[in-house]
Amino acid sequence: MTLTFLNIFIAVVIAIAFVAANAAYLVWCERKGAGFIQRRPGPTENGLWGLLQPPVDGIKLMTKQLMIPGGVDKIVFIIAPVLAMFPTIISFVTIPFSDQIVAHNMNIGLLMIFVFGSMSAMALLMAGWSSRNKFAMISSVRAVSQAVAYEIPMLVTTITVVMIAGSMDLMEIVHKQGGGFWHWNIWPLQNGLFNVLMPFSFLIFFICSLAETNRAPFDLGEAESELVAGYHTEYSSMGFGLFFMGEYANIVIGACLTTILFLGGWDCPFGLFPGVWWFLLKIYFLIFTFIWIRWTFPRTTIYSLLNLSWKVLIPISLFNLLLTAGLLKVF
Amino acid sequence: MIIETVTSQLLELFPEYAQATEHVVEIVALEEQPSPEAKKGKKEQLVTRQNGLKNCSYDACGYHLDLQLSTGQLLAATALLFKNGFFLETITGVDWIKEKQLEAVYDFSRYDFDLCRVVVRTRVPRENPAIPTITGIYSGASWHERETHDFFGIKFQGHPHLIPLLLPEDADFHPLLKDFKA
Amino acid sequence: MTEPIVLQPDETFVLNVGPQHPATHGVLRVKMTMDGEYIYNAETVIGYIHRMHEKMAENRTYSQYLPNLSRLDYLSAMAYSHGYVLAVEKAAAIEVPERAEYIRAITVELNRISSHLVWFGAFVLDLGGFSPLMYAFDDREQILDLLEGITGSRLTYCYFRFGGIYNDIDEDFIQGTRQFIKRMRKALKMYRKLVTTNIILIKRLKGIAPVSVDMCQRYGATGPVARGSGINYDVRKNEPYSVYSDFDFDVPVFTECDAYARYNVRMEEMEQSLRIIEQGLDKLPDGPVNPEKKPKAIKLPPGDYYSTVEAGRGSFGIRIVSDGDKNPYRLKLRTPTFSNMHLFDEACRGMLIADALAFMGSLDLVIPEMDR
Amino acid sequence: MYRYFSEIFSGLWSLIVGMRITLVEFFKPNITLHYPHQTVKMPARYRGHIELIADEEGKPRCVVCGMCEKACPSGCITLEGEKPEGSKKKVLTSYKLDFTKCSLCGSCVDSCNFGAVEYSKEYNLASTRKEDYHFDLLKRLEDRHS
Repeated sequence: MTLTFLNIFIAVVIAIAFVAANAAYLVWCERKGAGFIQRRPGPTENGLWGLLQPPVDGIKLMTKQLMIPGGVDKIVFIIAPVLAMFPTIISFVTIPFSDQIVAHNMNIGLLMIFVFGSMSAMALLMAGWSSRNKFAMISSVRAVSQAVAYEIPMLVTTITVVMIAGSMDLMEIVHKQGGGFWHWNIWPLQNGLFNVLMPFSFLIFFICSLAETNRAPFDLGEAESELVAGYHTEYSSMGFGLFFMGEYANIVIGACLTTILFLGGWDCPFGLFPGVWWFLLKIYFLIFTFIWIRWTFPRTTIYSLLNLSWKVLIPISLFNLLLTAGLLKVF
Repeated sequence: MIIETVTSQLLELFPEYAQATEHVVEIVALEEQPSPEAKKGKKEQLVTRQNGLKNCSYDACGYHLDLQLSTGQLLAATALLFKNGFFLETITGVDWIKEKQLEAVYDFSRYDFDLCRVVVRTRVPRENPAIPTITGIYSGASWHERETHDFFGIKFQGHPHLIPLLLPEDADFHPLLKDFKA
Repeated sequence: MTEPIVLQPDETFVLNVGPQHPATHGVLRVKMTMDGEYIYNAETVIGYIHRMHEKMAENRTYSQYLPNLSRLDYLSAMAYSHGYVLAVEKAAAIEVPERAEYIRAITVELNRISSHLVWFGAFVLDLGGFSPLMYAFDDREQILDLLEGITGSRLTYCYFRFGGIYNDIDEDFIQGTRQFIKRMRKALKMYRKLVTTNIILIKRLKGIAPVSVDMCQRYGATGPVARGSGINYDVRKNEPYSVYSDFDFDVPVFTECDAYARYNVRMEEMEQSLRIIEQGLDKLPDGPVNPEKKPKAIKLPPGDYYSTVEAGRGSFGIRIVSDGDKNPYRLKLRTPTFSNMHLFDEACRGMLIADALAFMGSLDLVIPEMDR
Repeated sequence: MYRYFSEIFSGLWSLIVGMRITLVEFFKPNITLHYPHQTVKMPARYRGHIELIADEEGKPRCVVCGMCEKACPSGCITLEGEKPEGSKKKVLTSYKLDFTKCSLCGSCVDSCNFGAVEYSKEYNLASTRKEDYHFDLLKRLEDRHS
């Protein structure tokens, strides 16, 4: 028993370190990616290729004054950024990076991630509500309606995968997809099911994770040109820093989940060099796609976002759920 | 041609000339532009122009019809222009300090190829400059009138929101008046 | 698409957009009375960078006032200077050599493209897409380099003089412009693929912010705003000035009245401007660029003169009232954005804030020009 | 139904096309210039602030006619000259340019009939003090020729 707790403690520490390092260097990646897409070099001045930029930025953020504007709901205002960061770190505990590297595998790991994932929407709502700022307020309301709208197709597609695997254990889901490239859930061939809708399911899940993490083109919550900075308008110093890190940590979680559910986790495509790097390769490719998308498209509006969710994503994912259930019954 | 239609319609605003239009319509030809009065000096300029319609040379001054009228006729003329498909280019003022008058100038133009630019002017005494607003006809006149009010202090009677537009909210000066000293 | 909704006037709050707000591109303030995310009422407050250009005109000679014109609309400064020099030349009956007029037309059109490129980038940035801005600025940079090569400055050109231009163009400019035309055609194709046909952008702009013909007439909207509402009005065609009657170009008109139509008008306009520049370079006559006797101290005969040109944002009118002195007695600048922005208050009622800001972007605002 | 699906597919296609364009741009070389490390060469006609031109002896060509002073819209030029004993021409004794007011319009150069002023190519002008922009052009000319 104590061993398990120690295990979890160490895992959380490692997770925090992983998340912090990722968040910091994803900002660097984002800036470099944006730079190259826009044909400029991105950060270059600090260190080689600007690699020292993230620590410098971190120090800058930490040394700044933490401003609490007058008239805010202080308790909620302070809790919100913590709440934005904390659930994402917890979620890392159950994510399996490979056969061995997992902090604490649970048979309901998937459920747990979703439960903690929904909490970030609450953090945004709290931040927006407590800030006493109309822009923040509008932004947080947007963020919540967006989170609710996108939770549904995301869960429906997840259920499809869970039905195929027959388990909510993330390890189990990956194991079911073992055996090479064509066995991954993204392809229609897996497990002998000829479910042609699986690639679309993957796409739906990917879009939903974009929306869940408030990434462009679904970054309505912090729509810069409309709502200034959205829910974190009033935050300064590390309050802002935590939101920022939380956002990037969420991206990593989204990429991890997509990899586990659809891209076969750490499974190597053609039996080449099996190992944890395949997992990392896959999530970083997905993260690159996140960045790539962000710097390509304009932002949607709230109604086209909801239209997309309710009129396109939910019907298709529901249909896929039905189809998969039918196919599972037949084969 | 729109110029003829508008001319005949505008002339109805001046019933005293309705029969004898040739009294009102003077043709200012291009070669006459640097008129002999101009060279004689500014004294001649002080002769205030009578209200009426002037046909101008587009090549020389950039508009076809130049209509000066009393403040009472303004709304009728504007409504008439609106009906004929004119849009409001701008409203501005001129301070004729020697004549102790302020002039409001309205520019109208058309979107189609039947080119006709109409200038409508009306003069009011400097002590009590009041002109009826045309915002009821041209909603876009609102800002132009506010701007003219800012700069010249012309009060547009009936304007729904006559507060400073370009000047600070508490501005009580009118910078384009010739006797304005900063 | 927004469905018409019934707004509750007693459940509103006031949202103060600006004077410092990312979407206003300068210091413009819109007091929006909101019902949730819907705008119940809006009141635009302008004048934050009002500089009283018209009073300055009264205290300066005609030629001293020239630099002021490029400070009105810093993005298409050429067109405004053009309007001013044309007005004075018309009034003072100054002959302009043909070559000078051609060079004026070429530079004005180059400047129009650069202005539209900034609008394009900033508009897509308003909609949340960042990269097109950078691509647009890259292309614009070529124009600025070309214009810097002949005028000596990058933004606030003071290139036109009464009766001619400051300096003749050189072979480098002609070659560079020809290359730029080729490059720009390619770039426009890329923008069409990257942005114009993008489903997110189409969903975002189609049917948004209708501006009817009637509204245009009442507010005196001109330029791409009017042309996006199906009004075929372009001063270059309606009242051909300078040498524009020598060029063969189309006026893009879209009848959808929405933000997408206004977007398309400007994108098409860039292509038409390229056509004009190309023809201008082909037809460019030889000869002097300034009249033999440079007019020094300009005095206009007493009278009232009005002149219009098509600037980047619509028709720019200039009224000079002269009393025969060396300074203008009164000089009025009719700037297009002033009228175009005015209709925002009426048109944005019942719109979502996101759409209203997209609408504002589609009006292509340059605040210094509006405030003068 | 057909429209529903065709819209989805054409929409998706437009997104893919967009992503392909940005990916191509990703691998293209940079176009920016690293400003403090690299600088652009100013074109020959670049209009910086004005500078006096010297004649062969290193004296200013200026004849103190005051045309530039009159032409300047912002009144940033003040010049003084005096007639030395026995000379017909005036000699420039001070030529001050208040660069804080200058809008680089070039009216002064245009108005000069003696070719005595030109544009400098300086653009790296930054200071936190206003006085740094009150240029004494005569002194600058002497410094260049000494």
